[in-house]
Amino acid sequence: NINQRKAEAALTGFVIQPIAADELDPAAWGVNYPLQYERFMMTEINYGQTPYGGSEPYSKLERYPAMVRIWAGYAFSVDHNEERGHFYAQSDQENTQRVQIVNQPGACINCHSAEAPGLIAELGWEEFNHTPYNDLVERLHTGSSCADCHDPATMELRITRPAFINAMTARGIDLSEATRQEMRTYVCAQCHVEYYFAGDNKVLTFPWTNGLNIDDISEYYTDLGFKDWTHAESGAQMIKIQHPEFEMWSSGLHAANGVACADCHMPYIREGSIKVSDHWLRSPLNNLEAACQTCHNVSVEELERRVVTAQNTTAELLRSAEAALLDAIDAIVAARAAGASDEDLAEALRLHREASLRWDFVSSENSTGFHSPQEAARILANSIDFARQAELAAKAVTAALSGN
Amino acid sequence: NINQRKAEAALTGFVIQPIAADELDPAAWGVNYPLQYERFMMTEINYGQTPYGGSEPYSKLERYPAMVRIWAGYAFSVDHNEERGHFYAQSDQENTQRVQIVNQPGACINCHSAEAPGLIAELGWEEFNHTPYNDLVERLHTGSSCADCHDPATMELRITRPAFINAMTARGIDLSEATRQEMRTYVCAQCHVEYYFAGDNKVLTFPWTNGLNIDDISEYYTDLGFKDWTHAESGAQMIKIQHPEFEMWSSGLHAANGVACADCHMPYIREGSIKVSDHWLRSPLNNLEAACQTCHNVSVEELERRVVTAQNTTAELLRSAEAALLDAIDAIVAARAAGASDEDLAEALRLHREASLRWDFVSSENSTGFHSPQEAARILANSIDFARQAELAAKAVTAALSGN
Amino acid sequence: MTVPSSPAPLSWRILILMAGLGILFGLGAFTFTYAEGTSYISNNPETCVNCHIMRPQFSAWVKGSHHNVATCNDCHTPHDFFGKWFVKGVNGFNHSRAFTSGDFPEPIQITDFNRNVALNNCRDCHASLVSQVVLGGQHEELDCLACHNGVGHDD
Ligand code: HEC
Ligand code: HEC
Ligand code: HEC
Ligand code: HEC
Ligand code: HEC
Ligand code: HEC
Ligand code: HEC
Ligand code: HEC
Ligand code: HEC
Ligand code: HEC
Ligand code: HEC
Ligand code: HEC
Ligand code: HEC
Ligand code: HEC
Ligand SMILES: [Ca+2]
Ligand SMILES: [Ca+2]
Repeated sequence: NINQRKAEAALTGFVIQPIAADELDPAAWGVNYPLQYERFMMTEINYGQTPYGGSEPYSKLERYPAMVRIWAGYAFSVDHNEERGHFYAQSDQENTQRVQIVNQPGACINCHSAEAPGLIAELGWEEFNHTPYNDLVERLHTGSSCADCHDPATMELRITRPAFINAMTARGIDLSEATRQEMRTYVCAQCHVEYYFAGDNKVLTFPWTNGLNIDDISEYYTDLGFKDWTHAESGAQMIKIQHPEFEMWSSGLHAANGVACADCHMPYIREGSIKVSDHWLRSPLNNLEAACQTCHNVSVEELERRVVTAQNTTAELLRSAEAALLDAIDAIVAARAAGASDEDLAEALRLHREASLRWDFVSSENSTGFHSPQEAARILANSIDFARQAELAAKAVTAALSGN
Repeated sequence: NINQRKAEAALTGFVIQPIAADELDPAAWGVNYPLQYERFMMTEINYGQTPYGGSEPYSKLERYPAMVRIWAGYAFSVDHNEERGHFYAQSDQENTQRVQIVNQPGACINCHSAEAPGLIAELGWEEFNHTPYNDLVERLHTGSSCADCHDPATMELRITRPAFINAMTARGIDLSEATRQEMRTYVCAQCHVEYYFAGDNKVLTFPWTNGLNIDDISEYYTDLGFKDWTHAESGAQMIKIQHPEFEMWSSGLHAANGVACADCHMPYIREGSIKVSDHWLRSPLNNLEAACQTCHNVSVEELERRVVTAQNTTAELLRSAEAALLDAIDAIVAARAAGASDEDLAEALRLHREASLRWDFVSSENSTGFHSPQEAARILANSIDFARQAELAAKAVTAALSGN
Repeated sequence: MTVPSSPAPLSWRILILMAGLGILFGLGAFTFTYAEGTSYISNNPETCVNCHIMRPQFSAWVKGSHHNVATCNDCHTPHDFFGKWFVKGVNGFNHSRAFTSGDFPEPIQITDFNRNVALNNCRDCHASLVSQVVLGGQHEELDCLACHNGVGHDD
């Protein structure tokens, strides 16, 4: 009622209990900020599937069986699910077969546990990264926490992850100069980015020195001579791409117009007469009024249609790229059966790698193209072109070996 | 109501001289509407090139030499230029080699001369379409005219071209129910659309009964068993696509938001104390303030960047599709040299046709992808995929014939 | 896109009476005075902002192109006497009810009814400027807001 509203409006950021500098437990922060805490804890809720996203952790390998062969020989081909709320960040990692069938490094912890900054301070950056995950897992208790994004003294947004600071510094960007609006994206870009483990110390690194688009990233890996794994069927030196949300968003129109991750994934909601950022991070399809209507003066149905149209187009091209990749793999396998060497197949293998990492960039990006619709389609067009060229190159090798 | 009466008074108050029902000369209309007439005559001006469009009628065949082979055996491979202002609609058609090396039907006149409706009334619809262009050309004097779009008595927008009425009626759309905003697109869709000449009478027809996207259009032509020409190198039964602006626009976000052709190509301009529709139809890049800034509150530089970014992406994929098409043609030619029959090559030829008409849909659409950026990229991804598959199919035939 | 038609020329006299009664009895005198229902009677924009819910529009209007030439009521109530008081009555009732119950969409969306009120006011103030284009020969009047959505307050 009106009385209450007026009272609430007067009440702003009243700190009941100072928060310790090393406090990780969201509940402790929640004493002062119950509205944010309450919504943050809702990331535990399974609100169901959206056409391509949502919080139901279904098996992607079952839904898109081509993935099993596209990633043949890599742990992703054994276990990979649709991701869900921040509540599960630590436990989903601990329970994936990807940490069981492979001895993963501590580097994995960077983005999945609030304990990471403390362990880094304790062990040192390189040491933390290469210590086996299984040696450190006992010490992890908190997945995502307020401390990941906020300074406990001032509640300002802050960057807590070294890999992001290193990558931005290498690109000549001084994070201490970041505007408030930029910080509303940067806090997410600590984790929602493509990464690799550099060198023997498995140092978590973002491949951004040439730029953020996939052509730049591909060139970076090629110049470095880096591979994530060797393809079990074709023998190509492969790159796996993971969740490049920040990179894909960067090429889109929302980024060009200064629209941050938090604008859509943490829109303001009214609690009584106070407006707070919705800390229930989730699919905006679950929440289109708040997420979009402040900027787009159209109906929820039209907004949903916009998102799903862009996603359907992306999905159609993803399936075409998968078909082309499987054909390329088949052709390379056939060439090997006909006696082709790695040298004979050099061009086919290079094209297989290029096609696969481009498909992966769109496939692993969690918006199914929405964050940058035309760029997603461009990348898939190139993926298809390279995959078909890999197939042609392999078949030419086979034909030559059979004496034509 | 009061506003309406005031406005009517203002508009008809200008009428110095009633306009005859069959008046075609813009100058005669201009006596009453000098502001619109003056701007309309500016379509004669060459305002220069934009990155991909503009009014300089340069040779497209020189700028994109792949077109000569892609259209081999068809008149377009001899003469095809960037289009320019409405002022030239009649003369550019009369002077193109496409009406000299081929005996074109009267159907061509439909969109290039204001005399078309009169001739149709005189000769009848079918007769008009199949009478040779050269027999009628003497009677053409007015290219684009006010009469194409306006009713001389009321100045209402009106549809004057039967092909558009027929096509819309076949889709179950009653044009007499069109809203004002729809008419601001429909008047353009009389001409800025894909067409073919149906049957022996060469009746101008729009291939829309399955829908407006390229997959629907392709299916339409296949079901009909139609071809525009036989490819001189590959022997495929080809489809040529021309200026599908209306179809491409239909799949885009502007269409979904009710933004009409006239909103961007005829924005309001202020002339003294009155605003009028800018009848200088041209590239909005020549006029971004008026064309875009009322809806998009960003700088002209940012608007230009948006247009050109979408266009550069489209252009990159157009060039990739051209490379794939040439490779496909080469492979089919090589298969024929190795002794392949039309039957052996059936699949390769089908794929060549599908790839080529998809490339053409984007290439011939005059916005270089801007009217629907993601859809343009999707179409080109499919074009590349089909062209590479055509190449693979042809090479498989060659390999089989050489005894593998 | 559909272009909304203008509100029917109703019998303002009767309706204003009904709306007035609506405010008094429908709402209850307490809500009316406490929620500054009287705001609807004044022409001063500050009074709309007595409801904090109206603040974004107010702040944007202050920075907007119409700040010096049009107040909230110049756009949001009809320019003829009876229409003005009728619309004030209806909106006063609706908004007070919504504010009290808290039951309204976020972000707030203008109703078709009020959108038409604003549209007619654009056409009224800018009548001579848009005299040629407002009809342009067509029966449907031009929808100014298709292009000038943010003129009042681009919030
Ligand atoms: C303009 C709005 C907008 C912006 C800005 C935006 N996103 Fe999204 N995001 C979406 C939409 C819409 C989806 C699709 C949701 C779905 O498929 O259910 C999505 C999907 C996602 C998903 C997967 C959600 C799911 O349903 O599984 C993640 C993760 C994500 N975005 C992170 C980010 C990050 C990180 C940024 C900034 C770098 C960002 N987003 C910027 C609108 C946005
Ligand atoms: C740079 C940050 C980062 C690093 C390093 C990282 N992750 Fe993740 N991880 C994420 C993000 C963001 C998501 C959610 C988006 C997604 O699933 O694509 C995620 C999701 C997951 C999921 C749930 C979805 C799935 O794939 O089943 C698992 C399991 C997981 N990670 C395991 C790991 C393992 C194992 C490692 C180390 C080999 C690792 N992560 C390293 C950021 C990271
Ligand atoms: C994934 C990053 C992230 C996490 C985790 C997170 N926040 Fe936030 N928080 C944000 C962002 C982004 C904003 C908006 C800041 C801005 O606009 O400058 C914000 C804003 C706030 C604000 C300012 C008021 C508001 O609502 O905008 C408070 C208070 C707050 N968060 C408390 C918390 C608490 C308590 C937790 C843990 C229960 C938490 N946050 C967890 C990202 C996060
Ligand atoms: C410290 C690492 C980290 C940071 C910082 C981070 N995320 Fe995440 N995010 C993750 C991980 C890990 C997951 C996957 C959890 C799982 O599936 O178990 C995830 C999942 C998500 C999802 C999927 C939710 C769903 O319902 O499917 C969204 C959306 C999301 N994050 C958005 C954001 C946004 C927006 C920000 C910044 C305001 C952000 N994240 C900051 C690590 C992070
Ligand atoms: C903070 C403002 C803001 C928010 C929030 C926002 N948008 Fe946008 N959006 C824009 C701007 C600005 C553009 C650029 C076009 C323009 O100027 O109108 C845009 C463009 C778009 C486009 C066309 C460009 C493209 O990338 O496809 C779509 C579709 C879109 N938005 C949908 C959404 C949806 C769905 C949401 C919510 C999940 C959303 N937007 C949230 C401001 C926003
Ligand atoms: C949202 C604005 C917008 C709408 C709506 C729009 N166009 Fe365009 N149009 C453009 C832009 C921008 C270009 C690119 C101009 C260039 O490349 O110089 C363009 C290019 C064109 C061209 C080529 C111009 C040149 O420079 O040679 C034609 C012809 C055209 N449009 C016709 C249409 C038709 C017909 C419609 C409706 C079916 C339409 N347009 C709808 C913005 C628009
Ligand atoms: C359905 C309407 C329509 C028909 C029928 C039509 N045109 Fe056009 N023509 C256009 C439009 C619209 C343009 C401008 C857009 C473009 O060039 O793509 C154009 C442009 C041209 C141009 C200038 C650009 C160029 O290609 O050099 C020539 C020449 C031309 N047409 C010749 C012809 C000939 C010859 C025929 C008959 C075989 C014909 N047209 C039939 C609508 C039509
Ligand atoms: C290619 C189509 C086309 C041609 C040719 C054309 N007009 Fe128009 N005209 C339009 C459109 C579209 C409108 C906007 C109608 C609306 O908003 O309902 C318009 C509007 C008008 C108006 C109404 C006021 C205004 O400016 O919006 C007048 C008067 C007018 N035209 C006169 C002419 C005259 C005189 C000529 C010839 C010199 C001409 N037109 C040629 C398409 C055309
Ligand atoms: C009666 C047929 C016809 C109608 C109706 C028509 N056009 Fe055209 N338009 C043409 C032809 C033909 C050309 C090419 C002229 C040439 O190149 O000689 C053309 C060229 C153009 C160009 C290119 C100008 C340049 O500078 O390159 C634009 C833009 C354009 N039209 C927009 C429109 C719009 C918008 C409408 C509706 C308001 C419209 N046209 C209605 C036949 C038509
Ligand atoms: C009558 C209003 C209007 C006009 C005029 C207009 N736009 Fe838009 N534009 C929109 C709307 C509405 C959207 C959908 C996104 C949104 O809701 O903001 C949009 C979306 C866009 C987008 C993203 C979607 C896409 O198709 O790529 C771009 C880019 C864009 N406009 C550029 C332009 C340019 C450049 C011009 C001028 C040549 C222009 N617009 C003219 C209303 C308009
Ligand atoms: C009693 C508190 C209050 C006052 C005072 C107030 N408003 Fe509102 N207004 C609201 C609320 C609550 C809503 C949301 C109602 C809804 O959407 O159902 C609203 C919605 C609106 C709307 C959009 C919804 C519609 O009905 O079209 C307009 C326009 C508006 N107000 C204008 C004004 C103007 C102009 C004034 C001053 C003359 C004003 N308001 C004063 C509380 C108020
Ligand atoms: C009370 C009279 C009045 C009303 C009502 C009114 N205007 Fe205006 N408007 C003016 C005046 C006076 C100016 C000149 C302001 C100046 O030059 O700074 C103006 C300026 C403008 C401008 C040019 C400045 C800009 O913002 O781009 C536009 C466009 C405009 N009005 C559109 C509208 C629309 C649309 C509406 C209805 C939603 C409307 N006006 C309602 C009096 C009014
Ligand atoms: C299709 C888009 C569109 C619609 C609909 C539209 N306008 Fe405009 N308006 C424009 C453009 C573009 C300009 C800029 C003209 C210029 O500066 O040359 C403009 C300019 C104006 C101006 C400022 C003129 C000046 O320079 O001082 C006013 C006032 C205005 N319009 C009022 C209106 C009113 C009232 C309506 C409804 C009857 C309306 N407009 C409908 C596009 C539109
Ligand atoms: C120049 C005309 C004009 C003035 C002055 C004006 N408004 Fe509006 N207002 C509009 C128009 C037009 C809309 C509808 C915008 C739309 O379609 O979204 C609107 C919409 C609204 C809405 C609905 C929510 C929204 O933002 O769309 C509210 C609330 C509102 N106005 C309140 C106010 C208040 C309070 C004032 C004075 C501080 C004011 N208006 C001054 C023209 C005006
Ligand atoms: Ca998810
Ligand atoms: Ca041109």
